[in-house]
Amino acid sequence: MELHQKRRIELIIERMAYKRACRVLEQVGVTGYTVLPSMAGFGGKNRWSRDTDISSASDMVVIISITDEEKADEALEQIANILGSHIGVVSVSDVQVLRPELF
Amino acid sequence: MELHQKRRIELIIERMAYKRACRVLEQVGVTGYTVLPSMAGFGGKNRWSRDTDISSASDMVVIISITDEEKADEALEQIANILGSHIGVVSVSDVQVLRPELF
Amino acid sequence: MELHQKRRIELIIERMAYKRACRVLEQVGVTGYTVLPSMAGFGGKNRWSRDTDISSASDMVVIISITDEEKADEALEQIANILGSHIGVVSVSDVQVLRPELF
Amino acid sequence: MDTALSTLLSPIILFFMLGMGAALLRSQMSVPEAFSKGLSIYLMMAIGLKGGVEMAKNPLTTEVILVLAAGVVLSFLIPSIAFALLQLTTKLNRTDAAATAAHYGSISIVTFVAATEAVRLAGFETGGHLVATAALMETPAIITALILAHRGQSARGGEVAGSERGELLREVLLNASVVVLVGALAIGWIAGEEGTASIQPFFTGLFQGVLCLFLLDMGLNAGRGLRQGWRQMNLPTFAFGLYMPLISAVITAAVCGVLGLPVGDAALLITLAASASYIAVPAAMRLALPEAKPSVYLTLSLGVTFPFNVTVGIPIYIAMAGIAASLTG
Amino acid sequence: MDTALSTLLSPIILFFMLGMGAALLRSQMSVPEAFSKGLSIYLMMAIGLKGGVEMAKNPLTTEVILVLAAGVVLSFLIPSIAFALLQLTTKLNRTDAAATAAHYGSISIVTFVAATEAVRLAGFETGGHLVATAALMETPAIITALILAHRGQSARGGEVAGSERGELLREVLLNASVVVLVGALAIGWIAGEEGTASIQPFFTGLFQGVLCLFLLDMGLNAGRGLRQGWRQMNLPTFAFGLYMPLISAVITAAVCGVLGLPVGDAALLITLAASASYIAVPAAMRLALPEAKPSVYLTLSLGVTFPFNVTVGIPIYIAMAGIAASLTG
Amino acid sequence: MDTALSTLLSPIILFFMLGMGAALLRSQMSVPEAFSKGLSIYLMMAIGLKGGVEMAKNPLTTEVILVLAAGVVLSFLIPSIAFALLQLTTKLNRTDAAATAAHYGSISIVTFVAATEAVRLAGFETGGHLVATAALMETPAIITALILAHRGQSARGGEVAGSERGELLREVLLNASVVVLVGALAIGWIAGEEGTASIQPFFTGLFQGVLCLFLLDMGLNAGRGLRQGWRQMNLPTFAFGLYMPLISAVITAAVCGVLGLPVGDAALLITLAASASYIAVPAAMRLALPEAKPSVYLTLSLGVTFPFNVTVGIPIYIAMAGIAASLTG
Ligand SMILES: Nc1ncnc2c1ncn2[C@@H]1O[C@H](COP(=O)(O)O)[C@@H](O)[C@H]1O
Ligand SMILES: Nc1ncnc2c1ncn2[C@@H]1O[C@H](COP(=O)(O)O)[C@@H](O)[C@H]1O
Ligand SMILES: Nc1ncnc2c1ncn2[C@@H]1O[C@H](COP(=O)(O)O)[C@@H](O)[C@H]1O
Ligand code: NA
Ligand code: NA
Ligand code: NA
Repeated sequence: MELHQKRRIELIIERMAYKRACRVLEQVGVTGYTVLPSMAGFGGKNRWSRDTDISSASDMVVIISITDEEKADEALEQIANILGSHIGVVSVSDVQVLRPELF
Repeated sequence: MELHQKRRIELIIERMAYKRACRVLEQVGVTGYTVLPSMAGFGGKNRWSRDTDISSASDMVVIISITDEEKADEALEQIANILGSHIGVVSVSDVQVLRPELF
Repeated sequence: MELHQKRRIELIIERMAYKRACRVLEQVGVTGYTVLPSMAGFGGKNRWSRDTDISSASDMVVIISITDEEKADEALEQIANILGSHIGVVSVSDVQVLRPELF
Repeated sequence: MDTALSTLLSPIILFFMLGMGAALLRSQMSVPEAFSKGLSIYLMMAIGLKGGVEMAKNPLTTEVILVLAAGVVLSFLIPSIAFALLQLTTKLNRTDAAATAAHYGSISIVTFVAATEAVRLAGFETGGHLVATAALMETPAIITALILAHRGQSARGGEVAGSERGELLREVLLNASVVVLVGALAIGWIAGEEGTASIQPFFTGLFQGVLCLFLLDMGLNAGRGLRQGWRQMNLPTFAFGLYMPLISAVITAAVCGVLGLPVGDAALLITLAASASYIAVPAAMRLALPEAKPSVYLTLSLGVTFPFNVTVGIPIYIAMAGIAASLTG
Repeated sequence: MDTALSTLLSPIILFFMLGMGAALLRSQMSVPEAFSKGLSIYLMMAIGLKGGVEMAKNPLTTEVILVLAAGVVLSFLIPSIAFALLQLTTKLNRTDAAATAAHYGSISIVTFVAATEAVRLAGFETGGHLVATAALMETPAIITALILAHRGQSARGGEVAGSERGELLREVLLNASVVVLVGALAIGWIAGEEGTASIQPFFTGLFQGVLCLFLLDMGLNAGRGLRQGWRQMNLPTFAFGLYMPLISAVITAAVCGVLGLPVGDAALLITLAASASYIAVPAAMRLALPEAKPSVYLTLSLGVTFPFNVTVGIPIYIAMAGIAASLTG
Repeated sequence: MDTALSTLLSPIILFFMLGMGAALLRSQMSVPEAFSKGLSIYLMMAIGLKGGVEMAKNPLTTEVILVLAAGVVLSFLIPSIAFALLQLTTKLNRTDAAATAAHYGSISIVTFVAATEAVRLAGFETGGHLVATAALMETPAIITALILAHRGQSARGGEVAGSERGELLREVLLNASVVVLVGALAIGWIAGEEGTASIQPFFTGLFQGVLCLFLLDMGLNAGRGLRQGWRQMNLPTFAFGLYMPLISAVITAAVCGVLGLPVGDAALLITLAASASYIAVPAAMRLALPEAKPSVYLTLSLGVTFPFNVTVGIPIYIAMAGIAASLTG
């Protein structure tokens, strides 16, 4: 079974801005992404927790997208723009997949 | 502190099929896995979102399992079978763990 | 666009103990972490699932923290202590980030 | 048609239209999934209990048994008709057509409940055994659909890895709506009017209010389903979502005429036959026919047929029931 | 002040204080988000329906239209005052000050509901059009804040990537509280007293009980908001959260006096003006002014102003309304 | 035993058995966690308020204080007995035995509520102070268990990293059920019958209906707990889950006899002693004795003792209360 090298983007971003990030990913041309809810977190000096946060204004979500190197780089550039004004953290890593034509 | 090389399987799969994937992982002999809910996503041309999806038929979940190379390969092969008919995406990556005997 | 090497800690731990792990991460000095809920899992011989588990006593959560190598090592050591008595699994992996000064 | 208008202007339907409108205008509002799923369990307990209490009042007559049997037979048969029409008029492949057909043989409990309210508003009585009929009609259609999907195919290429014996059966026979409906029906029957008196304020008094809230959410769901699935639809498929319920309704009205059912019961049986499932059957199809595309059958049943039935369909079905009763009465 | 005390000792406020106390003592208890969000939809449906039914009883008088207009104008104006005060007394930057000001021009529906109960307890009547006023006051403040934030700045450095035309508008005009309030109001108006009779047990009978549960959760939220945001506050900012509602209240009381509003309606309009948003406006600010720090405006509106209004503020506002009415009456 | 049968056939218990049956048959249905957690807060508010209103009617008598004291003493003592029996009859290690013992000293609020309904059905009155007793009995058992677990061990090998002073105390004294029960009790006491009149439709009228829905979920939980934990059980451990509640009941019946309590109050105190915690204590044990295996104590308290108490136990405890009262009366 052959495995193929791809990139995994993991973007932790405030809930209110997540659709902006999704649109960026779609424009860049990734074939898919999945959004996970989160329940608590810490950054800088602030802790937040979902059951506390009635306005969802400090809620974060995690967006995962498996894509190829090129699109990952392009996506990162655009996401850097979003993270200029919105709260969030982005990282990429290497992953292997079975069917490279899907990403 | 010594770290040991393991593999991390990340399977994004439709909720209705997740138990099938879990059974495959158990049969292969992984020592554990954890299933995370997701709240939205995009693939192909379709977006979905949990609060929209009354039937849960397009809901996805994320299954994470840390295991050794050998079991990861075996699991991938079986999962490929599931992904032949069910919607989903699988990837593997390298991770380091503290106590290798646990995986 | 330059990418910088960091470490990603992924800690799967029982919900009741997650604040202990968070305190450890804060003491070690990571700049942030995010906690994700999980909905089911398997370990050893036991399966659990959130809708089943009225007491939340076997509920797990996933803590993700992007940080530098040094703090990751220190965090691992402390987390090993927690995992001596609490249920959980920890792994670390390499990731690349855009703005290294944030981590 | 005064009844039709008063149905359309009842708060329940107005809240449905509010939700549907908000979704079509792309409002981001939503009712949390956990909350509306909780409400749906409440609604099923309430109608189950009500049906059971009513059934306890009367002995099991032949008519009751005939209605139950008619429901089962209709649920078995309607998918064949739906399948033939889909094959004839749309380009859906065999599997997609069979999966879609299953939805139209099965039922929508919310449509049933909305019809119960409309029938009551129109001044007719309904029997408790229609609730039992609803529960019985949920699953036969799935069997027909599986036969249709596999007929003429060589033996299936083996099971999906990780499949377990009985998982489909459990999903189909022990899903939430079957368990709660049948369970509550039995409890209503056992406990009777007296035994359930102390829980009436919750299950009867609040019923219509909860229904408003629930239909607001259903409107949001239907509107979003329609908006998102729109692109996958073409005219013949879309049209199927509108004429298929009417075909089922006409067939069932004929059956009701033959059986000589009273107007209220007939209206409910017609509504059941005309309604399409969007919870139980999609789940079963993901297990049994995973190759079928959910976007097709979900958009049709939730985005097209459900709103059609709730707004326009139900008044028509009540009228049909009236005609069937007058022809045979 | 007997009214004030009986307000403070009503179960609704006691449950709020219970929640707030538990949060300040760092209890881990919480009401699940999905459940309390579901309850909030219930509450908005209930007050919308009630308002609509009442409005259907009376023709649209000039007074009604004047109250609606006054609400809109106040929502537009108050942010300017708030902004000026914040610039004068605190070190918040322009963006943070503008974002915070938006919250004080907009309204808190829960504060409004608590005031409705207190006004009723105090023996005054209230008009259904105040609910419509509440819905109308939600958004104008946001426009003022955006103008304030951008005034004097060179053209903005371009949109955030992924922004979409209309996303802010949709968020602001079609958020859950606007959709449900306005929708339920319209439904109450259309269906009238008779048409909504069957849903009254749910929406009227349970209202105050649900409010208790909801305010327990609001207390937990406010207490936690205060405890977590405490460190980011300094005295001038904190003080703003206490005196700003009073300033809005005085201005609005004067307006009510001029318009000659009855005590009940005046008390509610004053409360609306004095209340600060903590759901709709924060969400809009994250889209429109993402540079503004949520910890500042959320702590102020949810952690300081909301508890102040619910406990001490409302009795004061009722008293002010009484004075305004007596001076002009 | 007519009472026993009518208890068993009440809708509340029938819904419990429905849920348990569905879980044992491996149905996938579930009540969303957020929804049932919301309902549990409602239930605790309702019984707290009811208890408080009742306590406000009567002065604090010596009998009331004696019942409260008896509850606390029993909660302290029962774990020692449970621990000794577990050491004697099972192979559980010291920590597991101590953790399990804690559960049996503490209480199950749902069992208490089910008993209240059964006692009322059987025609006896109950005092509001039993609710206070329930709240007081939640935690003493935890202290005993910690002493038992650590006795005879050398000083503990240091704290778990990240532990915080007071976290256990907060968990134990400020968990949701203590906060809501005690808070609602105090609010009921302060507001009295008149002050709570407007919230009665919600908290009293709906109580039994909500309980049905909640017990359906509890049945699902208990059934799944039993099915999943089954393999970790052996006969002596399983048996403990059945005889331990009876032992606690007999001891408490004796205490009730000595105190001369009326039948209703005695039945509730016996039920409290016989019931085992499955929410508060497991959470506390994960913090205080993380080495103890949750699968053991959870399966026992939720999967074995809870269903036993709700179905068979409560009628027995009512009978015991009757005997105790007749012997001393
Ligand atoms: N290094 C990190 N690793 C994981 N999550 C992070 C990290 N930094 C920040 N976050 C998440 O982003 C949120 C906002 O962080 P900040 O922008 O630092 O206030 C936090 O509450 C976390 O949920
Ligand atoms: N490249 C990807 N990365 C992350 N998630 C994906 C990816 N592709 C698909 N998904 C997830 O899988 C679902 C179905 O995708 P598809 O099979 O392409 O329709 C999507 O809605 C996403 O939630
Ligand atoms: N290898 C693994 N990969 C992912 N999650 C795991 C793994 N092992 C254990 N878990 C999670 O940790 C929980 C407890 O595992 P255990 O300590 O083995 O009983 C499981 O229910 C899983 O949710
Ligand atoms: Na049908
Ligand atoms: Na305001
Ligand atoms: Na006990």
